[in-house]
Amino acid sequence: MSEKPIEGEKRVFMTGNEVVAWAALAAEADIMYGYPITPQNEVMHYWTRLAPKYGRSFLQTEDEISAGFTTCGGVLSGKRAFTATAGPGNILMQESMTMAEMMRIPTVLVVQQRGGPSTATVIYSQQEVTMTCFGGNGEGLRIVYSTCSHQELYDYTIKAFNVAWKYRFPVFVLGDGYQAKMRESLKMYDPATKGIKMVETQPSLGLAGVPGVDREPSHLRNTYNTEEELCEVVTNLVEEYNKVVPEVVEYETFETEDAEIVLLGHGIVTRAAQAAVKTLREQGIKVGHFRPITIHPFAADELRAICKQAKKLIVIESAQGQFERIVKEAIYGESVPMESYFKPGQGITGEEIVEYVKKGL
Amino acid sequence: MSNTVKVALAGEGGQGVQSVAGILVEAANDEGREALYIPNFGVEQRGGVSVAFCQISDERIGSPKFKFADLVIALSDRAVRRTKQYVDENTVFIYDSSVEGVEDDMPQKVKKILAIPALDIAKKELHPRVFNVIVMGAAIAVTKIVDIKQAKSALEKKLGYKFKQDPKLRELNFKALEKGVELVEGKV
Amino acid sequence: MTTNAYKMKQVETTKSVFTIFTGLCKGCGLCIEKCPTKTLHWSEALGVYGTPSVEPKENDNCTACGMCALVCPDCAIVIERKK
Amino acid sequence: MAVVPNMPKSWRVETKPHKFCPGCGHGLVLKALGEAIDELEIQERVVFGCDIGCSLLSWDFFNCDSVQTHHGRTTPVVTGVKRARPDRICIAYMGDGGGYAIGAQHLVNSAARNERITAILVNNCNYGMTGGQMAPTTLPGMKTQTSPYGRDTETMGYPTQGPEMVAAIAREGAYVARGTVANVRRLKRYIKSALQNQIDGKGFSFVEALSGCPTNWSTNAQKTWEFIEKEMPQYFKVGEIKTPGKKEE
Repeated sequence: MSEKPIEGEKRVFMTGNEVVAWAALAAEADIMYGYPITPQNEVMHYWTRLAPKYGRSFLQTEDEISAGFTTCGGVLSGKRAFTATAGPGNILMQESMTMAEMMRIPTVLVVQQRGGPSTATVIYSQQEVTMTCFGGNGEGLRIVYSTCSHQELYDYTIKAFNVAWKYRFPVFVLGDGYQAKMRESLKMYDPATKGIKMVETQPSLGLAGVPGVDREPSHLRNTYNTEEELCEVVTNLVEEYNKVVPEVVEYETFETEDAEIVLLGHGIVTRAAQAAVKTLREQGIKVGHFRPITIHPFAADELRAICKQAKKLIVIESAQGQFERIVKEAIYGESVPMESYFKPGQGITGEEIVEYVKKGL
Repeated sequence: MSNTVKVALAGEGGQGVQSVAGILVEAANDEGREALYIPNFGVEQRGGVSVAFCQISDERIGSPKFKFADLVIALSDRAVRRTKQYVDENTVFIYDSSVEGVEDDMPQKVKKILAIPALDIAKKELHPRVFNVIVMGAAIAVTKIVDIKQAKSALEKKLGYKFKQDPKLRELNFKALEKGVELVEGKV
Repeated sequence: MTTNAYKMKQVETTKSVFTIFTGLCKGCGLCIEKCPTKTLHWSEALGVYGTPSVEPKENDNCTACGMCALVCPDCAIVIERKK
Repeated sequence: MAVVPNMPKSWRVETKPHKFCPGCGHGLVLKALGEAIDELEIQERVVFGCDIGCSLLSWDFFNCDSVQTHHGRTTPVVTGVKRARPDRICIAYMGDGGGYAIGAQHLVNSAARNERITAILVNNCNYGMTGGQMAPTTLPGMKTQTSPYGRDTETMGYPTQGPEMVAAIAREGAYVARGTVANVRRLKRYIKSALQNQIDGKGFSFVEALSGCPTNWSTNAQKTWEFIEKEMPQYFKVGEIKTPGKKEE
């Protein structure tokens, strides 16, 4: 029954939500917990059709609060569990993801950002950056991959499970409504053919043996009595997170070596920025592009290096400065001027970036 | 951005623009080209103007939406008003000649405006249901994004199960496709 | 917008004046199924989504009961009983 | 005199045709509600709240002050209004997902507190707006996007009996009923009684309406009526379930 869902490698043409479902299958995910919300629904639709064929499970919960906490339960039981959501659902998931942060529960959450605040649109935005990176009453001890294509949705959904289980921090794949709903080509593969070995999972509850006799019982908690105790716990958590950062942080640069103007954008906006760089370079304008793949943690040192030689940074995002805040924190103290091109909840094209850059010359 | 062909198809929900767009990009993908298709969708399940944004290229495609299209096809009055924003001096703008009351909504800066009697031909000569396939033929003739043979095999792939039950449907769809090509050939 | 500007079509039967506001009719067909005398069918006149609207057949079975108007989710039908 | 559409007076004509799908039951429930508002002459006192899900498409439906809230949160928002403005007639309008899944806690606790509001819940056995997933009310064996092989009662339980649940929790003075769009006149009577219960200040009032979703059920008109009239009543009994002063059966 449970043969490999994907043998070798094959080129396919499908929507991003379908890609996520296949990637989770390929990553040997055991169970998905979920609740309907647009534009993420088809992840569940494909998963519910495919999962039983490969011996995997699904539970539709009563809301996203429950979907998040059932995911925690699944992970604590040693299963590669995941969930997916968007917008108002992401808000409700923050409760469970904060617990996951505190208790080092390696959950995987795929976010297909929609417009905000509130119900807003079901289409697209980059307005869930702050929430996904820092949501909850905590310190944001998470790893967030901001993908830009179906290929990356596939690659990083697989990677999310491994990074989560290796480092035991909650991992997020931050897509958006465009990536969820559009169709384009990608290559799906069996992770093994690329030398990717799935990190083994470990149960934290329901272990073998009689607790108190054969082994210590698991007494997991996220509550502490004193300020001092909490401070120590969180300080240790932060320290361990910071140790992980250099190993997980990812970014890409495009013609930044001699760039006088550097475009900063993440997620699907990077595609528009890359196209703009190409056009502007053809016209002899020295433009480059820096794109974080992990939007949190952030490749701060690498961006700082670029700042030293650039004459201007332009932050481009489909939100009102959520990404810009991350950038500002990362390069605090640098003197390079920074401009912003914000379109909250709206898509950004290469053409308009070209126009904007040329207007400022 | 250079060799990418951009198409916006718009109509009323139920006119079948999304399925045509789906078949079109599928055909391009089967030819080994890069294709990207994104439907525009609101909260309603039905009703409202439905827009399909398609891009086909020999290289990886940039952002899913675009500012101006090479071809815009609008199939209703509301679709004309909704899509004229994607038209500039390099755009071919096609609308169905049954659409009324849009004289003042025609794009001003445009490469070419063409009204085609797709709905009328579908109703009188073929079948109302293949209206969208005529439109697909017109789109292919203008943009040359795929050849007709490839389009036919994409139709076969998508509707083959229906063709099996009723072979006349195959003939009807293929005829509609060719009719669509005829409607614009030599005119743009 | 003037509030009563919906496109419409009227058909007279022996017992009623049947008005279909094609500007409101979405062509769901709920009324056709509920008509106790099966006197409604699809009309040539298109509704608001470009799908066929409804009208009484020529067989003149309309009893002016008003069931079609009652079950129309869009208030697209008005039946007037002839005196 | 020219013939005009026979819409309830409280409907906002400028927003018609409304945004619901062809054959959607919401239009019928809102027609019953509109007529009830007209007959009780309460239009200017009504505050209308709607949920996320298809019910949100009614945010501009009436000539009444209206607010579209979050998924499942209409009941608390409307409760908040009622507590602040007891003179208003407060209506919370939602679907089965909003009332029995994500917002179940609010429905249950509003009933337990006997909030003087009227909740109207449209039951169409699925999540409509998000494209037809399984809902708490999905019938056993029914195929949806997230139960592609049919609802398995072993793992997913049975359809939520909403009014029965609310009636069990609600206090004396509450009004609870289940109507259906297959009988709009009776549905209107229940909605009117529910609103009257609020006007009289007796207690919480709740009406569930069995309704159709031809889009996600993929049914034609005939099959839609069949499902509403034959399939749904097998699990959902139409009638008044709790009325003030009346002994329960």
